[in-house]
Amino acid sequence: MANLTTNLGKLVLTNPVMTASGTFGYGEEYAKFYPLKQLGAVVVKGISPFQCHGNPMPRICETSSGMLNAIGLQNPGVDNFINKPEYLPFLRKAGAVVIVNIWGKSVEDYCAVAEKLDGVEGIAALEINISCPNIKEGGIAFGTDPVLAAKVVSSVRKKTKLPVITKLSPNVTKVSEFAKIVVGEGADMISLINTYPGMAIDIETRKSRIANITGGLSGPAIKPIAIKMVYETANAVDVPIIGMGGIFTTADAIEFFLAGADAVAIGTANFIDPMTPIKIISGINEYLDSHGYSGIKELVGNLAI
Amino acid sequence: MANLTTNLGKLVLTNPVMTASGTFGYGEEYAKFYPLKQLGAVVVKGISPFQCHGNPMPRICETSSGMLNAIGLQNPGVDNFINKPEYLPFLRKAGAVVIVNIWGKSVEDYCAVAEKLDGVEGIAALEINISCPNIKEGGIAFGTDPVLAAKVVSSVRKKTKLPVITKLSPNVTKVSEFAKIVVGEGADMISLINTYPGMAIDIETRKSRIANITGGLSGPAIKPIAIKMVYETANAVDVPIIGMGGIFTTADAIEFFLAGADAVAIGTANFIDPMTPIKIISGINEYLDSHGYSGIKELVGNLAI
Amino acid sequence: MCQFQAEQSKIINNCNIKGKYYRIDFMCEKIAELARPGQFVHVQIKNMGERLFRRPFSIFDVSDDGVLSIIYKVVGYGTCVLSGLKNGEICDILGPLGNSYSIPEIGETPIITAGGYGAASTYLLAKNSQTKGKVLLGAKNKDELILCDEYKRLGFDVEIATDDGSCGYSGLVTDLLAYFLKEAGIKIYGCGPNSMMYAITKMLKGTSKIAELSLDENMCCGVGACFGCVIKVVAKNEKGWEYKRSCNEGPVFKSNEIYLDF
Amino acid sequence: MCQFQAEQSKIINNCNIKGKYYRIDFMCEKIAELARPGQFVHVQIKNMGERLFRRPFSIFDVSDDGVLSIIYKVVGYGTCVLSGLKNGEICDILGPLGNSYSIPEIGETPIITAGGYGAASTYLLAKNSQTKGKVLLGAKNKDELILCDEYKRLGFDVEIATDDGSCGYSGLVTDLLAYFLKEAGIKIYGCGPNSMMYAITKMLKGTSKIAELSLDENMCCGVGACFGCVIKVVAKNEKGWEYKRSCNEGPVFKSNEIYLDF
Ligand SMILES: Cc1cc2nc3c(=O)[nH]c(=O)nc-3n(C[C@H](O)[C@H](O)[C@H](O)COP(=O)(O)OP(=O)(O)OC[C@H]3O[C@@H](n4cnc5c(N)ncnc54)[C@H](O)[C@@H]3O)c2cc1C
Ligand SMILES: Cc1cc2nc3c(=O)[nH]c(=O)nc-3n(C[C@H](O)[C@H](O)[C@H](O)COP(=O)(O)OP(=O)(O)OC[C@H]3O[C@@H](n4cnc5c(N)ncnc54)[C@H](O)[C@@H]3O)c2cc1C
Ligand SMILES: Cc1cc2nc3c(=O)[nH]c(=O)nc-3n(C[C@H](O)[C@H](O)[C@H](O)COP(=O)(O)O)c2cc1C
Ligand SMILES: Cc1cc2nc3c(=O)[nH]c(=O)nc-3n(C[C@H](O)[C@H](O)[C@H](O)COP(=O)(O)O)c2cc1C
Ligand code: FES
Ligand code: FES
Repeated sequence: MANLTTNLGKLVLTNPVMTASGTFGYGEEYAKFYPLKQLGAVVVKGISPFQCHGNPMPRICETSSGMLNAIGLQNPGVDNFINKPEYLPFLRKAGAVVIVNIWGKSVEDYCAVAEKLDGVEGIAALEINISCPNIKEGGIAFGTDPVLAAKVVSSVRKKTKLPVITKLSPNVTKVSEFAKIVVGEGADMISLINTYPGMAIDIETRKSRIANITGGLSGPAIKPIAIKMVYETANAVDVPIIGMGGIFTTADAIEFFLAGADAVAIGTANFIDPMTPIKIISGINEYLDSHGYSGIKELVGNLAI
Repeated sequence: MANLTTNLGKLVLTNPVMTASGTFGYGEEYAKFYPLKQLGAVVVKGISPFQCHGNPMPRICETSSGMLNAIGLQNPGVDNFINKPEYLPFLRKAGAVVIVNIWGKSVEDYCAVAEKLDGVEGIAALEINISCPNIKEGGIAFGTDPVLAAKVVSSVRKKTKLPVITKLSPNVTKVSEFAKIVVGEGADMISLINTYPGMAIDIETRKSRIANITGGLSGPAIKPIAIKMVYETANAVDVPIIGMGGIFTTADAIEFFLAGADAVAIGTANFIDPMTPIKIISGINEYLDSHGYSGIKELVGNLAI
Repeated sequence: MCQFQAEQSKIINNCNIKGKYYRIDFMCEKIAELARPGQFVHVQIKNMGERLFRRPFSIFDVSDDGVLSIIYKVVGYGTCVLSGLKNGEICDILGPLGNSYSIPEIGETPIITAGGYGAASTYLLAKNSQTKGKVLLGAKNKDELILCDEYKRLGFDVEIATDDGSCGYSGLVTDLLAYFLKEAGIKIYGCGPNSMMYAITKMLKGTSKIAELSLDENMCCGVGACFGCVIKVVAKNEKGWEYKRSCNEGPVFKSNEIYLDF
Repeated sequence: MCQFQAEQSKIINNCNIKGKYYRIDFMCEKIAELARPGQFVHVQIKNMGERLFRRPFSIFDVSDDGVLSIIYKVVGYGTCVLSGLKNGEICDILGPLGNSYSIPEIGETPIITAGGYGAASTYLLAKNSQTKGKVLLGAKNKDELILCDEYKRLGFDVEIATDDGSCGYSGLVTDLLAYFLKEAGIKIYGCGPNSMMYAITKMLKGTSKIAELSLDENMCCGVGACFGCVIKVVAKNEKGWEYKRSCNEGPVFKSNEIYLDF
């Protein structure tokens, strides 16, 4: 049996499979299907300093091999997240490796969450979400502006001792430029890709299928875009990369490793088959064994050119 | 029966359905399925001042609800295009409305093609391709740099009396900014979207499925991205918009009209069902009739908010 | 906290019952055993190709030998594909999901108001109820009317309202409900189009009666993870409302919880 | 210029012939009537969901009453789905596509070298040939060997080569071909994996013999519109080669046209 241990700098995981932020709630629901500690890590839905109601309905719709969502980062706020039994305390009890995805409407907001989470027991890393396309302020605005991106990351960096992952937006011309910038400001890791801005219209009602008009596209439809961005980024920076975007099968995950991802995250696929992450963990094991690799590291970036 | 006449500035078409550049060769092949004059227009594969061999094989692969291609703009060069019987002369004889997609490796190249085509009989418009992701020089480099985009368009504008369409790249943060820029430089119309850069890896050979490593993603997978970009652009500029990206059915085309496209182009769908453009022309007619519209114009941008 | 799971379930019957309505029976022992009235299942319909989502359906009935039944209306792509699946084919089913109706207490008379396929959601409730009551069935016309005989067989009075008067009362089923509102000892349940549920909510505002209403929202994960299916419920905050997940805190809501913003 | 069209074709037979090989027969009158040896059809396989492309297959045989037959090997998703389609189902077929083998002149002896499903591409050629000749069939092992009897029934000599020697000559089928190269009056045809076709091309370099070889490239449109299926052919330009579309100027190329860059 191959060794799935995954070294992401200081962060060491038992395997390279995480759940993507926003697609796994706060873990409680999927804990009914399998023990959360079987996962490399659980990345929770984006947490802000304040409670957030999110966007009006409808918030989701199906598209060809994908989906649009504009949840609008509904979340209980950082204080409730830390204290209410169904959030962090639940995850801690479940023994999950927890990565907290954070966002805000201003640099100060990002810092406020990071500060509150610093030193709290049971958190393995922070993921700075500068790439949500579904909120009016913050989110993608930070992820598509090099100056703002740098500012958020350098500021958060000062507020926490935890490893900092920066989650990049695909909605830029050259994602590797942003990777270089945020690594320069102290990001320990890069995760990508977040959803891509999209829209779908109901031709009978003539309305957008999403109340927010536009939403974020995820699922297998965007996998080729994600693979390309991971490949480009892996060739530009030296920090660990968490790849995501349309991973539904083991083969999809292997594609990301070959493109240069050190770990992967499963998003939309959880909604279709809750067992996806577990199936992929054992699938990776089988692939490594049958192809004669002793560990995941040998696969990462091992593209034949 | 509704009126499908489509006014794109000075360019008047019998209906709003075109074929997308690069997906319809030079018309000869699909002329075996139906008379080309049934189309609103035929947009031919990208023409450069020189003959171009294109990229090595493999050049195409399937992805979830889409495909990647890196043809590399193989084409006979502008002189052959004008003179050889199977190219422009064939289209002229077929009575097709011809739009010529042009590209080059430098501003001078673009100008050279435009100049050669100016005054040639049987050309209705030029489409400047500043958005091909599959060539090393030119293409997308022009479409993702505001200064270069402006330069190409203003230079070509001076070399031709034909209506000039500028085909934008989706690989930018805000496509409407580019639309504004090129309209400012004299573009009479905007077409979008070109393919989105992507990549797919064969996990057995560990090679990219495309010899060029990366390719351009097209098909239904990218439709939500295209709809969003058309919507954004239609709200930013006042010139006619030709929308494309994943149109396979009449409903897809109607979505583009509602988002703000004045005409649509069918790309990848031709490969799957050669009759797609013809089916969509009659489908649009039926939709207009059954929904009480007298013409296509009433539909354009008529989104219910 | 509810228990649920994914179960590979074999189709043992899939047939048209009337017009666009079908009944499908699955061998689905674990979910059938846990199912409570008003809960739903999230079905991965085979052969949907590029359409990814599961489809939610109320649990219509369960049998002691592990059969779980759904009544579904063909309204779009997924339900159309579902109607073409054959006996012996396997579907992956998640369930039982969501909360449930509370069973009427002894002495309470259930009044079930149901529109369209909503009638499927309340059948198990009627079946498990110790006191028999009334079922008010609403439909566009008599061809859209389902499950009358099934409810009668359970010993319930069935009253019918059709929009076009082609059967029973001519008008809305909520008009029928209005007759009974003043009666004592009744417990109102409802499932149907959201507009109908909101109409009932309005009728009850200002009265002391509280109905249990099942709401329909487009669902993605179905288990509470995506926040894609929320509805507004009354809350003690500056806005007066907050969002709750209809798949998790619902689909059954108390009428006095439901926030009306129109 | 070739003629072709799209035809809605009903499956009238779809059965396993050996191992991973299947035969499928379509009612496909117009295409069957026009088909020439070496041409192919582009089949839209139903129920492929998110996979969009058609799949190309050589026309194996056609009958006077409009039946078009294909021999296919299940190698991936599309061919697997194809093998599950039932009689009576309809597939949209484009064809006949591409160029064709030239029929041997009177006095010419055809030597057909075929590997794997390549043997399906040359059957109609053998059938239409006035002179009988030889078929050299190559396969990995005897379980992968197909169409021996069919070629024998046409009056052709069949010689066999298997990689593992489990049937006939132990080695490459091109070794067999080498024996016949010096014979006069032969006309060489080939269809099989590209590596095999390139090997034949190499063997013939420097001789006066010209083979007609059918090449396999992944296809997208299949009709010449996308330039996705090109192969290098000899050209009088600075590079010495240019790309030609294997779906349009091919799939059959003369061996002296094929450009070898290795
Ligand atoms: C809790 C719950 C219980 C339900 N119980 C039943 C039942 O017992 N019988 C029955 O026939 N139907 C029931 N529905 C509705 C059923 O889920 C939809 O009719 C079905 O999803 C339509 O799928 P489609 O692919 O045919 O339609 P499409 O319109 O092609 O579906 C497109 C998308 O919209 C969603 N959608 C469409 N209509 C509805 C709807 N009315 N409610 C929720 N999502 C919808 C689909 O799930 C899918 O994601 C229930 C819905 C919910 C939320
Ligand atoms: C002109 C021509 C004639 C052919 N004739 C036959 C025949 O008579 N019998 C037969 O069994 N096969 C034939 N093939 C090969 C056949 O097209 C492929 O085996 C088939 O497309 C595989 O599809 P899949 O979905 O099962 O495989 P997948 O690997 O899932 O297909 C993925 C993609 O690769 C393409 N592809 C995969 N293998 C090949 C291949 N060898 N050649 C071309 N494209 C490929 C597919 O079309 C598809 O686009 C022919 C190919 C060509 C080009
Ligand atoms: C419903 C939904 C909600 C999401 N919420 C968040 C979020 O809160 N924070 C975040 O960084 N990304 C969020 N994402 C993006 C995912 O984490 C992931 O980057 C994206 O969906 C691509 O992966 P996938 O194709 O596997 O889903 C969300 C995605 C979906 C579908
Ligand atoms: C095989 C292929 C070749 C293409 N070649 C060109 C080209 O030469 N010039 C150009 O402007 N766009 C080219 N495109 C882009 C299409 O014109 C179109 O913008 C894109 O494919 C999106 O539309 P679709 O999803 O309907 O295919 C090509 C696309 C494909 C698939
Ligand atoms: S459907 Fe995902 S939270 Fe309800
Ligand atoms: S497959 Fe499109 S040109 Fe050959």
